[in-house]
Amino acid sequence: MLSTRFIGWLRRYEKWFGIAAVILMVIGLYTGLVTSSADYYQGEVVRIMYVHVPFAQTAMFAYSTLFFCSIWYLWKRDPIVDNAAHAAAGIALFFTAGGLLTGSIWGKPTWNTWWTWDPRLTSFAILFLTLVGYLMLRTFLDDKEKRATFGAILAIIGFIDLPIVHFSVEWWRSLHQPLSVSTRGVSIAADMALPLSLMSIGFTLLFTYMLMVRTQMLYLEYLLEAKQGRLMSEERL
Amino acid sequence: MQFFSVIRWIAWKDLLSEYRNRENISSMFFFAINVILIFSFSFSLDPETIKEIMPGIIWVAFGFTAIIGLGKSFLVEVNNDCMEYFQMLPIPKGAIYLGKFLGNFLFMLSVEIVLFPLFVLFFNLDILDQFLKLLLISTVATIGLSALGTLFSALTVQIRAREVMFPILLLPLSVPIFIGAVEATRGILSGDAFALYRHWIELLVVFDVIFVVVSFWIFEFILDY
Amino acid sequence: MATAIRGIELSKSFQHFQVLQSVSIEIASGECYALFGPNGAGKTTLLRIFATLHRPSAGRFEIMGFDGNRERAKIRAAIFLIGHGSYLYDDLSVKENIQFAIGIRGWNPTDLEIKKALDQVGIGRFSKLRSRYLSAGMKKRLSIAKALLVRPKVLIMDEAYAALDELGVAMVNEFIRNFTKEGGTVLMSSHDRAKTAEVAHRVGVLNRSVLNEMSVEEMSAADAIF
Amino acid sequence: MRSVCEIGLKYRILPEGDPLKGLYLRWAVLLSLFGVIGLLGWGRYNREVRAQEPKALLKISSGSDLRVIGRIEGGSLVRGSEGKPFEFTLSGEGEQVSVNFMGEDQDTLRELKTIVVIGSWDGENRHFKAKEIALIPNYDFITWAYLTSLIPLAFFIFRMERKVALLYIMIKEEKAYQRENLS
Repeated sequence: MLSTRFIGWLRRYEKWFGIAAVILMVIGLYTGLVTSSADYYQGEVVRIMYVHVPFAQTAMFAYSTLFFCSIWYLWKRDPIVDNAAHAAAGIALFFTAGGLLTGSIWGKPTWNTWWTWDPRLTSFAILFLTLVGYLMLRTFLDDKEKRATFGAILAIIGFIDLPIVHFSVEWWRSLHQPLSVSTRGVSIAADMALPLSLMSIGFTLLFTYMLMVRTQMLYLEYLLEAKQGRLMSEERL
Repeated sequence: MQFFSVIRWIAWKDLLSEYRNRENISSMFFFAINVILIFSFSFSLDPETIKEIMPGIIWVAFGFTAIIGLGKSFLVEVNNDCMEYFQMLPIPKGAIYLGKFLGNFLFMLSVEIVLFPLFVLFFNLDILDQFLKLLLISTVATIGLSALGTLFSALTVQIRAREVMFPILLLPLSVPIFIGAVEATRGILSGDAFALYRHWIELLVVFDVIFVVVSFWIFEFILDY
Repeated sequence: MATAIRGIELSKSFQHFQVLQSVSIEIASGECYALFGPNGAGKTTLLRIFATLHRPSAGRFEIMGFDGNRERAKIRAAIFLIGHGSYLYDDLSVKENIQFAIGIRGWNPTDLEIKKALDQVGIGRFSKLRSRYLSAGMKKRLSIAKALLVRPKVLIMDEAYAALDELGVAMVNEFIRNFTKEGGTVLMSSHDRAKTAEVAHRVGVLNRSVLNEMSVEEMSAADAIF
Repeated sequence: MRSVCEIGLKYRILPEGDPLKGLYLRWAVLLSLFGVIGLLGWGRYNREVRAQEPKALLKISSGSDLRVIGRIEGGSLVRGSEGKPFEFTLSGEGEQVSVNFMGEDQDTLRELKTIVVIGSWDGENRHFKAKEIALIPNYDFITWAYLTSLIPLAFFIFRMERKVALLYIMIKEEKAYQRENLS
C-alpha cells in the first residue's frame, strides 16, 4: 500500500520534474517560435503545432494515467491512487480543452474551418464529455469509497470506448465527407522536429509535475477534512 | 448452474413486475410516440427527404426511449434497498448484471418492434419487406445500448441528479452505436445491397461483445464498492 | 465453543466523521449477543460491517473463520441480515418475493415449505398479497420468514423488535431461542432491555464509538446502561 | 488497512518556512523567463514575417529583402515558362506595383489571391523583383493559439501550487500531525 511516505516522496522530487519541464519548454518555445523555419505549405501557422501537439499528447497521456490508476484502485483499493486518478482526470480535462481550442485555431487557417468531423477531433470531443461526466459523477457522490469506485468504472469504460468511437467516425467520415481536407500531420522537417520533441518531452514532464502537485492537493484536502472530522468526533467523547 | 438460475430469477422478477404495472414500457412507448409526432410536424414529408432523414428520426426516438427506460431500470432495486440484498448475496454479481441486462433488452426491443409500424403509418414508409433486416439491426444496436445503459443506470441510480447524469454518461459513450445503427438503417431504407452496410453490423456486434463482457466483469465493483 | 464472529480493532469513518473507534468484539457460536446504545452510537454501522455492506476503515474481522476482506463470498453464504431495508419488490406478491429472495441464493423451496415459514411468522394468509400493501410489521415478519428458510449460520438483526407488535416480539424471541439452540449465532441491536433479556446471552453497550460488555444480569439490574 | 490520517502522523511532510513566499518568487522568475521568449518571438516576427503594404514601399527608393503583401490584380497575371518570369500587378490600399517572379509555378500564384512577395525593390522604375513567394503571415492565429493555451495553463498550475501551499499552512495550524489527538 502506498502511503503518506509517497506524499513525502512527491514533495521531495516534484521540483526536479518542474525544473526539467521548464528548461525543455523554454528551449522548445525559443526554437519553435524564433529559430525554426516555416512550413512550405502552411507557412508560419505551423508553429501552432508546437503547442497543439504536446497539448493533445498530454491529454491522452493524462487519460491513460487515469485509466491505469482506476484499474489499480479497483485492484488494491488504495485511497491515494484514487487521489492520483482524480488529479489525472482534472489535468486531462484541462489539456483536452486546450487541445481542442488550439486545434480549432489551427484548423481555421489551414482547412478554412473551425471544426470538422475528423475521427481524432471527434474522439477528443467525446473524451472531453467523458471527463466532464467523470468529474460531475464524483461531485454528486458523497461516500468516499463509492466515489472512487464509480469514478474508476466510468474511466475504464470510457477508455475502452474511445478507440471504438475513433474507428466508427473514421468509417462514417469516409462515407459522408470527401477526404480532400487532409487532417493528417504535416511532414516534419529536421528543424521542426527539434522544437516539437522538446515541447513533447517538456509537456510530459510538466504533466508528471502537475500530477504530483495535484495528487498532493487532493490528498491534503482530504487530510484536512479528516482532521476536522476527527475533531468533530472527539467533541462527542 | 447457479449462474444461469440467477440470470433467470432476475429477468423473471423484472418481467413479472413489468407485466403487473407496465410503468416502464408504457412511459418509453408514449415518449417515443411524442418524439415521432414532433418530428413528423417539423419536417416536410416529401419522399426523398424522408428517406434521407428517416434513419436519424428512428434512432433519435429509440435513443430517447433508452434514456427514459434504462435510466429507471435500477430504481426498483433502490426503493426497498434491494441493492443491499444483492450485495450480500453469495453469488457472482455479474449474473445480476446479465439478468437486468436481459430484462432491459427485452423491454427496449419490444418497444422498438411496436414502433416500426408507427413509422410506416406516420411517414408513409415502405419498409415492411425489409422488416427482418431492420429487426436484425435493432437487435444488435439495442444489445449495445442496453449493455451500456444497464451499467450506467446502476452507476447513477444511487446519486443525486440521477436524471441528469444518466444521459450525460450514456450518450457520448454510445456514439458508435448510433453511428452504426443510423448508417445501417440508411442502407436498408435506400435499398442498398447487404454487403454495403454489413460492416456497420459487424461494428455493432464487436461493440456489443466488448461492452457486455466489460460491464459483466466490472459490475461487481458497483455492488461491492 | 468456536468463535462465530470476531472483530478486531474495527474503525469506521463516514465523510471524516469517525463512527467506530477500535471496537473489538468476539461472539461464540450458539450465542445471542445484543448491542445497546444511544442513537448514532454506531450500532447499525457495526452490524453492517459484519454483514459485508461496509468495509471497515481500519481493523479486520472474521465470521465463521473467514476473513472479512478477502473471503467475503464465503461470509455471505453464512450470514443473513434482517435490517432496515425490507428488500421487497412492490409488485410481487409475498410468496413471489420469498421465492425470488431464496431462489436467487440457489435453493428453490417448495410451496409447502414457504407456507410453513409464512404461517410460523403469522402472515400465511397474506401470501398472495402484493408486498406494496404490507405494513412495516408485516414486512419485518416477512424478513424473518426468509431467515427461517435460508437457515444461515449467523443471523444479524438490526433493531430486532422494531415495528413488531407483542405477538411479533414473542415470535421473534421464540425464533431466536430455537435458532441459537441449534447452534446458530445471533448478533442483534435493540432498545428494549426487558425483551432482549429473555433471549440474550451477553450484552454490549456501544456508546460514543466505544464498546462496553456486560452480562444480562448486570444490564437488567442497572438503572441506565448509557 | 490503516487510515490515511494515521499514517500521515508518522512521516513529517510539513514544509519549512513560508511556502507562499517561495511560490510567488518562483512564478515571478518564470513569467519573466517566458516574457523574454515572447519578446524574442515578437522581434523575429518584425524582422522576418511582417510584410509591408505597397503604399509603404513607394516611399522608399530601393532596397532588397523586402516583404510586401498585396493582392494579385485580376487580369494582370502573365504566366511565365522556361526562363520567362511571371508578371503581375500587386495592389493594396489603392496603390499598385508591378512584380516579376522567377521561379516555379505555385498554387498560391493565382489571380485575386493575397500573397507575400519577397525580393528587391527598384524605386525609380516602380518595379519589384521577387525571388520568393510566401503565404500570408497569419501570426494572429499563432498568437491566439499560444495565449489561449499557455496563459490558462500557467493559471491552472499557479492555482494548484498556491492551494497546496495554503493547505500545508492550514494543516500546520490545525496541528493535524500531532500525536495527542490519536488514542
